[in-house]
Amino acid sequence: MQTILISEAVAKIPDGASLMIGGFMAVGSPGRIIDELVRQGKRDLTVIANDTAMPNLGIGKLIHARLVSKAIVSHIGLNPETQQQMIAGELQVELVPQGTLIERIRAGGYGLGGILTATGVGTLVEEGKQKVTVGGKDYLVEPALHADFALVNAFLADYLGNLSYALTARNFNPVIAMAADTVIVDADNVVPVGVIAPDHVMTPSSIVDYLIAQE
Amino acid sequence: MQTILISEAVAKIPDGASLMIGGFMAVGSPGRIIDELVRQGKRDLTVIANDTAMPNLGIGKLIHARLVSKAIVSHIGLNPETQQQMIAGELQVELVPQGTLIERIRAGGYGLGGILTATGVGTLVEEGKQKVTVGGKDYLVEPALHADFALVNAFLADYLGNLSYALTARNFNPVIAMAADTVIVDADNVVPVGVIAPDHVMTPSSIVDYLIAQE
Amino acid sequence: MDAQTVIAKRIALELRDGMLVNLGIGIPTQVANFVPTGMRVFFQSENGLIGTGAVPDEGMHHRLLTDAGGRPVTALPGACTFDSAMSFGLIRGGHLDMTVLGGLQVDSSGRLANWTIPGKMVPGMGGAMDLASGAKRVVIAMQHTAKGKSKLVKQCTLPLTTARPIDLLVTELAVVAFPEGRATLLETAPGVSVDQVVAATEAALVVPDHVAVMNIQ
Amino acid sequence: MDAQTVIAKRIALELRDGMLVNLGIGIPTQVANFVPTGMRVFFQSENGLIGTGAVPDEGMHHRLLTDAGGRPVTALPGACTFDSAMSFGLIRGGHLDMTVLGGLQVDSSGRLANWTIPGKMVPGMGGAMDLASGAKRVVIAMQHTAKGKSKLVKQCTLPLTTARPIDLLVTELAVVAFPEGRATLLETAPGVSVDQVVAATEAALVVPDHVAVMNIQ
Repeated sequence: MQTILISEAVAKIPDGASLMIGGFMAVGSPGRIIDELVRQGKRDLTVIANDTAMPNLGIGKLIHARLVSKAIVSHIGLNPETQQQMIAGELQVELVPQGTLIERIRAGGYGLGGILTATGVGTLVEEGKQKVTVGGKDYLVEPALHADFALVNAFLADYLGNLSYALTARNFNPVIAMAADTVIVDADNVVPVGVIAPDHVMTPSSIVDYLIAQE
Repeated sequence: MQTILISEAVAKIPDGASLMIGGFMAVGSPGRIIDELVRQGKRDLTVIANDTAMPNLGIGKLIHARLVSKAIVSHIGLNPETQQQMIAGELQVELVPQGTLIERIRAGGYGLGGILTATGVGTLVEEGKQKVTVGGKDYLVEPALHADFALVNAFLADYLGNLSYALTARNFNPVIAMAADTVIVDADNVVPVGVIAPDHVMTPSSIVDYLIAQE
Repeated sequence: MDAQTVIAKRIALELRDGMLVNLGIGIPTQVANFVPTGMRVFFQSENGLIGTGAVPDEGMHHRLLTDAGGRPVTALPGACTFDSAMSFGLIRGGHLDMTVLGGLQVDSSGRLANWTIPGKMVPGMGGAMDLASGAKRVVIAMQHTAKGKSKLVKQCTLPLTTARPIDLLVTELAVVAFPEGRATLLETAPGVSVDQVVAATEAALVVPDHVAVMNIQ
Repeated sequence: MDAQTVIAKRIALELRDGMLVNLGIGIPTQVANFVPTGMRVFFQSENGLIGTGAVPDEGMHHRLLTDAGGRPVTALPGACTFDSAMSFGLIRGGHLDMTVLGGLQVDSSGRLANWTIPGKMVPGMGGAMDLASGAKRVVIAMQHTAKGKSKLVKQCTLPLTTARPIDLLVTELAVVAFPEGRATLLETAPGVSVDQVVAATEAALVVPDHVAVMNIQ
C-alpha cells in the first residue's frame, strides 16, 4: 500500500481501462477521483457500477465528458445523457439486475467462476446464457466480473489502508475493492494505524494498493 | 422476533432437525444452546458447521452425547470421537473444503442455487459433481445449503435482535444466520435498542426469530 | 381521495407487525405514510438500510444517509446499514416479507412487466427483477388504466420482469389476486361497482359471488 | 539446527514487505518467528483475522481472539477481523500472496497430497484445498523423508489436495521448484551435498549446473 497524490493515482489508469466505481446514485462515489479522471481526459473507459447517477453528478460526470465507451450497470433511468449516448450508439450499455451485478462482482473478488441465480429466468435477461439445474430448479450462470481498477470511496481509512464505510455509502465499495487488479481509495478521513477497531474494518489494508493523500 | 427462555427455544427443535451451528474450534459457538440440546436429549441431528471441535468442547459435546447422525463439516481432525463414530458407521460425515462450505451456506442464505468453485477440481471432492465451464475454466457446481435452524452466538444483541460479533468469534455466525428457516441467538450481551450503531450491526434483526433471555 | 392514496392506503392494510418491507419508487413509497398506529414495520432501502425513517428536519441530514434515489432520510433506533451484496441477499434469499412495486402491465396469470418499454423507456431494471423474483410476497401498486387502456391485460406484451406470478395487485378500482393462475377480483374501491371494474379490465376476471369493498377511510 | 528450524528459516526468506501470508499448522507456524527485522508481513488466520500477533502475556488474553486452532493470540495495530466467507474470499480470490502448508507427498510435477491417508487419517481438508488452489504462491514445508522413505515422490499415491502444482518445496535438505512441471533442485541445506539430496529423493530431480546453498544462519 502506498499513499499517493490524486494526480499520480489517476495517471496510473490508462485509456481503455475497466473501472469498478463505488456509489449508489453518487452517494459513496469517489468524487475527487472522478473529477481527476475528467481533468486528465481519460478515454474509452469501461465502467462497472450500480448506476450512472444523474447528468454531471458522480459517474454522470464521466458520461457527460464522453469518457465512457461501455457501461455495465443496473440503472440509467435518472441520467438521460446515458440513454442518449446509448441510443446514438456512442455508448454500449449492458443492463444487469442489481442483485446479479453486485454478486457477479463479488464472485470475481472471491475467486468464484460466477453465480447461480433465478433472477432473470424467463425474461430477456436469460438470452444467450448458460443454465444449470440444481435441486430441480433452473438458475442462470452469470459470469464473475473483474476489473483493472476499483475506485473506492471510504469514510475512514488508516494509514495502512484499512477501510470502513458509513451509512448508505457502503453499497458497492467493499465489494469492488475485492474485484480489481489495482485498488485506489479516496477516504473522507485518514487516521493513525490502530484507531479503527479490528471489528470495524470492513476492507483489510492488504487488498488496497493506493490511498490518496489528504490535501 | 421474540425473547424466549433457553429451554423453550431448544424445545422448538425436533429430533431429526438440521442445525447450522456457529463457531470455529468452539470459539463463537453458542455454548448454552449446545448444553441445552444435550440436556433435552435431542436425537438424529444433522449438524452443519466448520468443525466438531474437540471431545466434550463446543459441538464436540453433541458428538460425545451421540445426538448427531450426520455432520457436514470441513474438519474433524481434533476430535477423535467424531472419527471413531464415523468409522463405526454411527455418524455420517460429509467433508467439505472450508471455503466451499461457508460459501454454500451463504448461497443458501442469499438465494443462490449454489457456487462455482475451482477448489476440489481434480481431487476426490469432485466425484459425482456437476461441472460448469465459465471463461474457459472448469468449476464445480457445489449446491447451496439450507437448514431448519441456525444456532448463533453473538457478542452483542439489542432487544430487537440486531447482532454484532467480536474478534475471531464472528466466523460462521453471520453467514448461518441468513441460511435457516428459524434463527435462534444466544448473545453474550443484550443492550437497549439504538445502542449498537447502524454501521456496526452485522446481522439485521429481521432475520432473527428467537433471542434467548439473559439470566 | 385520489387514486394514489386509495392504492397506498389499501396496500398499507397488508402490513403486519415485524415485517421487513421494500417499497419501490412512486406510489409504493406512499405506503409508508399509512402504517397502522402501533405497528412496527421495518422498511428496507436497497441501497443499504433497514430502518429508514422520515425525511430529516431542515439542517438535520447527512449526505451519506439517503434512500435509493439519493434523497436524505433518517434512521430509526435499531436501524442497520450494509453493502449491496447483503442488501440483495436479503431480497433474493427470501428474507424480505413483502415488496411493493409499480407496474406497467400485469396479466391474467399474474405475470408482471414493469421495467422497460422497448424503444421508448430503457432505464434498466435496477433492483426490480430481484425484488419481484425473491421477495416472499410481491404486491403491485398500479393505476388500473393508462390513457383509457387497461393495464391488467390478457397477456403481457411488454418484456416480463420475472416469470414468477405476483401475489396481489392493488389499483384505484380493485384488489386482484391470482389463485391457480387466474386473475380473481377480491375487492372493489368504495363507490366502484364490480361491473365498472370488469369494464375497465382487459384480462378475464374471475368474479366470486362475494366481492368485498376496500376497508379504507 | 534441527530440521524444522532449517525449513522455517529458509521459508522466511521468501517473505516480502507488505505480503499477506497464511501459515498452516506445524512447521509453517514457525515461519512467523523468523520474519526479517524491519519487514512488515500480514499474517492471516483463516478463522477470521489479519494482523495476528504473538501469544499474549499471562492474563492478557481474550477467549474470542484466537488462532485457527483455538489458541489465544494478540492482534497488532491495524489488525482486522472478518467472517469465514470473507476469509476464504481472500484465499480463493487470489488476495493471499503466499501460503505455507505442510505436505504428506509432493510429486515430480509439483502436485501436492497433504490432507488424508485413506483408512488411516481422515481429519478433513479444512482450509487446505482452498489455500493450495487459491493462494498466489504455494510453499510446502515438509521433512524430506518419513521413516527413511522420500516424500518427494515420482507420483502422488495419496489423494491430491489440488490439481494445481505448488510453487516451492522446502525440506531440511533442499529447496525444490517446478519449472515446466519438473522438480528442479535450487538449493541444498548447509553441509548437505547434491548427491545426498538426490539419494534421498524418489522423484527424478533436475539438477542444474549451479546449485546454491540455503542462505540461513
